[in-house]
Amino acid sequence: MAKSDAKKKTQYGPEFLKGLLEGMLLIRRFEEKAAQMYGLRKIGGFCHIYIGQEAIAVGAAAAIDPARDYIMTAYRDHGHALAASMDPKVVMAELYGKITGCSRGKGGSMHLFDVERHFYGGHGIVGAHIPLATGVALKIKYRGEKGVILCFFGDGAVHQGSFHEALNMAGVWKLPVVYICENNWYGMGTDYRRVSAVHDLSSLASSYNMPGKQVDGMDAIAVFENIKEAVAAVRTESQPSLLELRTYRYMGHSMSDPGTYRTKEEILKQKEQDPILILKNKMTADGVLAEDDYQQMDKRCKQAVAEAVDFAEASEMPAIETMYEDVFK
Amino acid sequence: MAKSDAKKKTQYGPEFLKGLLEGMLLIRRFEEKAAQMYGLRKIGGFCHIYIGQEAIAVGAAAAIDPARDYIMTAYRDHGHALAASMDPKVVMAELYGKITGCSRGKGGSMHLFDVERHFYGGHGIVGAHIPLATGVALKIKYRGEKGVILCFFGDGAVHQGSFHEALNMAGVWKLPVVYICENNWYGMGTDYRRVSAVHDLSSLASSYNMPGKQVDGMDAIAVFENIKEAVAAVRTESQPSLLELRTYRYMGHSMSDPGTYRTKEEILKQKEQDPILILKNKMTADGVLAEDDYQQMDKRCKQAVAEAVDFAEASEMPAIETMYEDVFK
Amino acid sequence: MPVIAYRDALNQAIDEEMARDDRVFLIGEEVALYNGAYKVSRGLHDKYGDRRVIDTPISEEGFTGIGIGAAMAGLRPIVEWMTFNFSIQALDQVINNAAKMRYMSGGQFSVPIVFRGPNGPAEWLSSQHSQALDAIYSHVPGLKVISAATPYDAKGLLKSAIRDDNPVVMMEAELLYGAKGDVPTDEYLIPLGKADIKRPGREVTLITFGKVVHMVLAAAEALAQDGIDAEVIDLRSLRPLDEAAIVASVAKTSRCIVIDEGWPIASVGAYVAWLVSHRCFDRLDAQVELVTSEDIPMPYNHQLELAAQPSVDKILAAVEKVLYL
Amino acid sequence: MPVIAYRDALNQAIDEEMARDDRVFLIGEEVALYNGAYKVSRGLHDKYGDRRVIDTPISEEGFTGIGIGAAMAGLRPIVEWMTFNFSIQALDQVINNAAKMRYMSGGQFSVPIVFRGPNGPAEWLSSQHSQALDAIYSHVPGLKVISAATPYDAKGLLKSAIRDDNPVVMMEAELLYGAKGDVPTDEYLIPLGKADIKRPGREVTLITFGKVVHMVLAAAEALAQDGIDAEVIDLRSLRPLDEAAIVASVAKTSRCIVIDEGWPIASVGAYVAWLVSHRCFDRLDAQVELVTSEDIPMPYNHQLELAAQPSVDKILAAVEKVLYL
Ligand SMILES: Cc1ncc(C[n+]2csc(CCOP(=O)(O)OP(=O)(O)O)c2C)c(N)n1
Ligand SMILES: Cc1ncc(C[n+]2csc(CCOP(=O)(O)OP(=O)(O)O)c2C)c(N)n1
Ligand SMILES: [Mg+2]
Ligand SMILES: [Mg+2]
Repeated sequence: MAKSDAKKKTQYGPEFLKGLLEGMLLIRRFEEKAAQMYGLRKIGGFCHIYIGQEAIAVGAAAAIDPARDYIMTAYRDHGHALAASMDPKVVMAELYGKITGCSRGKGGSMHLFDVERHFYGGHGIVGAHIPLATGVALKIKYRGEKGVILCFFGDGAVHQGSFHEALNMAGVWKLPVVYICENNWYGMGTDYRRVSAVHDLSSLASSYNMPGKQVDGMDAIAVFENIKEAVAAVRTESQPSLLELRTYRYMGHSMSDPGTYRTKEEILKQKEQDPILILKNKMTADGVLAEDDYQQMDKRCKQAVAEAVDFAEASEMPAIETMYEDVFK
Repeated sequence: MAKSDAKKKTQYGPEFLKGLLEGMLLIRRFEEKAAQMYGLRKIGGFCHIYIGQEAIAVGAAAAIDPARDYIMTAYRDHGHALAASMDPKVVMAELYGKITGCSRGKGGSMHLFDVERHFYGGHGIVGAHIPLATGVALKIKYRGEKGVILCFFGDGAVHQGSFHEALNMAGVWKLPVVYICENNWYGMGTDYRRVSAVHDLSSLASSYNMPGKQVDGMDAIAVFENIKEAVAAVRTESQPSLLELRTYRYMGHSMSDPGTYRTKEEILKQKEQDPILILKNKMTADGVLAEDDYQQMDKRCKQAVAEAVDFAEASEMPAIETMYEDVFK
Repeated sequence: MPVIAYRDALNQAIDEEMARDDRVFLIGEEVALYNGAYKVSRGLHDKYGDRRVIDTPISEEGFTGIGIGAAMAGLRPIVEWMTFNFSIQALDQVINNAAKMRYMSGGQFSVPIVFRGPNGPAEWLSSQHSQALDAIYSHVPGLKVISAATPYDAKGLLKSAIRDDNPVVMMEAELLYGAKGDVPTDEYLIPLGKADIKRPGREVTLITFGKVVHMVLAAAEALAQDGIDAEVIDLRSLRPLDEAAIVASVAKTSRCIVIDEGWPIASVGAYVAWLVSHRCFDRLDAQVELVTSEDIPMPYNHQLELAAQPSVDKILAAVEKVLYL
Repeated sequence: MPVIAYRDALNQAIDEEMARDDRVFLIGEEVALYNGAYKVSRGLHDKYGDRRVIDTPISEEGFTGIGIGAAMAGLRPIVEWMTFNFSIQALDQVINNAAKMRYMSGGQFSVPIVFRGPNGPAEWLSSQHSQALDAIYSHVPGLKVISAATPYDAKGLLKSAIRDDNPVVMMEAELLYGAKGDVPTDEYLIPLGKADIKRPGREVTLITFGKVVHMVLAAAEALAQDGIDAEVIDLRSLRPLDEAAIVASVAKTSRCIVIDEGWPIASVGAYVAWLVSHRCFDRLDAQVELVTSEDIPMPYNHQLELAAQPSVDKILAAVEKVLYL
């Protein structure tokens, strides 16, 4: 695995780094609140919490240009939606199923969308959005645009035929897409090594004539740099690629998963590599972050999340007749 | 590509080599006749002729033990059926749609089957039989048997998700299967290099932790040896593998394809590598085949095919009520 | 008689059949170490081990096809789909291979396999995770399709399905897994292809299947309060259909409502409603009403989600129509 | 008026819409260099080049999903499936993505895409290659489904489908591609959702769609010889259905037969037959008859293959029943 050198002082300005840190913190606080509200039955169904993986969505979003680039992911999508700068209010309202939610209460946790912000969902069928993202890439190329789409999926998704079919076509047609496998070690209760014939998932790229690389997904800067590089290869050489971001999810697969398939020790050990702590410590060591800055930041995030909850609580339920809307244009 | 050394005198006895040669000739003569009968509208629908690829079915069948091993292939299946020693009569009768056909006139050209001879079809959906063959491999392992299944498919099939899903599971579970990609250069009208991100299809094996190898599919002995080796790896180490057999089909994709996507020159050039000629010349050079032997052999094959046609012609059509049979056991 | 949960009834069926026949095995996502996404396979991996309870990658098309191939070769797989929503990825294997293999091989191969898992809406799951796909499977000849409403039915039908020599698709329901009911300790089988009269009655026939049987029974109770005696027929088997039971009931009641939790067009319910209209043309005193889910994808919001599905009220409204109330 | 083949009518529709709108493109197996497995796209690659006429690998699920993603992003793809038999591999993309994207995004995304190709039996093709899958697609809300019987309809419907902002599934037929008919040179569109009376009549309504329209018209001719005046309704659009046209016809004739070349259970035909039974309950003088393919996989032998499908004789027999002859 390509480990970024944590010792080296970073070349990035404090504002940039603070942006990454606050982006991660916002997701962390949002997810904690979402989990809490799920417990209170304000939110229902499947709710997949992103805690532990924040560096990926945030580092990735920082590496693209939202005006011309796109993001698409699976059902564990709150983090990506927030990183794509969706308003926590409309996201929380969607989890509540309110009419003010981004998807008018029709999509819920797994189906966040924001067409304006180029956030293309929020998809529930494992692997099935990989062709969709590849189709967005086709559109970019078809139109002669300069954009790229980041397509996120889990370690479980690479065994879906759709992954292979899509990557082959992206390889043949040189489509502007970066495939980002968030390997959080488990697909539901399954250690990925039990279901994958190879354990280096980035190596699957070789079948599609694209570069593949493993990246430390706990280090927001490493994520940012590697995705930046992959995006540059798209923009300059039309070269798609596959990145495997090594990460870990702290909570169960979804809110209904007790997660007994892994030990407390394993989880505790993993938490030592917390993406927020890693960046915070680095910034502190580099002298660009005071504890007070961090506390302020955290306060802002908590505040934003509290406001999101208030907004969701105060919002109306969709009227029953709205169920007949949005079927056809 | 691993080219077998055509100069080297073979270690195999004349009877064995004659068996290979006659096996190929039988297929050649059968297919010529099938094409002719298709022209006379005795046979209908899609009819995929195997001419040019005979070394593969015959070399492969010689490398396994029909009592414990299995064969499964796609719709271009006449050659494999005959190589699995199905009676040309019941095969031809099936092409005619007669009740005496192996599938009682219900399957036709694409759906030959012989459960007794472990010939498991004859399948029409590209790639979709690859999981089936993998399931037969699971059964072999489940039962603690010593067998193996040879799973044949075309260069077009490797871009189907089912190929990847199945190979991954075979890799994880170490199933007794040898995947044999008959790369005859085209999937219908498409040069395989136009639709594949990589041009060495055997390299796809690396994603599934199995050995992959390119083999000269025009050389029956090379086919035999390489499949023998792959089968041995299954029997001794439970190691599945992927072989890419480089070959060429002489006729159109099916009887209705004029084949205008390739030049006459290309076809003529390829025919210089005729699998029957290659083996015949080698045997002649090695002094194990006289021209007269060959003529006798050819006569026998033509005779067998003529008898097959007579049998098919003389057989009854299935009674209309039989259409309600064979739905359920 | 022991009262057990639906999921445990399924578990018993699988366990007993695995004990009886070494060819029977279970394959699917999370069925082994995790004991099943909905705990239907609890304890089976402990008891039978890796060989017979097999965790797969998320490769529906692949492992479904592997099951079919193993069945062609003589095993008797039970393929668990985590939910039927994901089975669409494997549908080609079911339609083109499982359902047709016997036919196109002229009877040489049979495919003794069971495909099963939860089907239909649960709660708060939105469009991709809330689909009742009975219609799609029931459309296809070469398959048998069953749907159990109670723990008793679940066990008896699943055991028969496992012993059947043909591909059987069993539609369960997440919201039924916790439902409790009597299940005898002695072995029993419920034949495929037979409907069950869940409530006898004289005045109107309510035909349904699966999870909504309970809603229909509740509607029948409400009708009984109003002095209307409804017969509730649980089809149990959607393919083959028990036409005789359907016709016999409507011949008696002359009025019929079909309740199907799927979408209306090209549905099982619509077929049954036509069948009744056709076969009982001279007996019917009113048009056959059809109560289904709304013809829309499923919304996430729970109130909308409930409004999109059949309800006791919708059933009662349909009864009013056929009784000209 | 020029008389052209059905395949050329489709070709004209695609060509004209591609010329009109740069967002329209064609993608599928063999559509470009080979000019289409059934030559529907003849000449289009020459005219529009690699960018807009795209050959794919044999990856139905993949390229169908790519089309849907491109449509989400504002293009207007036409996805050609070499035949509908292979579309089952892509069905998850159609049902879970194309049909639901607009809904589950609360209206943010639309999916202006056409899925098309030959559907239903041709000749001598056996079970895996001879399936009429209208029922499966018509079951799904969020899709529009159309079926054209003539070159005129094919062109007018396909042009409307390409301009529609929603996913449209167009079922064609291999055996129709060579059929000839009048197609005006001036531009015209046929609205989706409207049925067409292919033959007006007073005594019995024959409702059908797609390839078998011609068989039904032949049956109507035979009936006319016997002095029976049949109305033939071609649905053209299976979703949404033109209920008004159906009801108006049966209100007039009081007798109805539905002919569907698919399997019977959970079919479009059965739904229409129920709909008529329901909405015209007081008008019907006889049960609604349903003529479909036999409920079996398709055999290869051509005589069996024909016997397994609807026929003029089967239609006439059904007419005899509803006329009590
Ligand atoms: C096709 C399909 N099969 C099964 C599921 C059920 N399911 C939802 S998430 C999941 C695990 C996915 O794991 P991974 O891809 O590693 O993503 P993660 O949840 O770890 O983010 C499964 C099996 C599904 N949604 N879609
Ligand atoms: C899923 C699917 N898509 C498309 C087809 C139509 N089709 C039949 S054969 C074929 C080409 C296959 O080429 P290849 O795998 O190279 O095999 P070959 O014909 O060369 O033996 C195609 C596209 C099909 N049968 N199944
Ligand atoms: Mg994971
Ligand atoms: Mg080929």
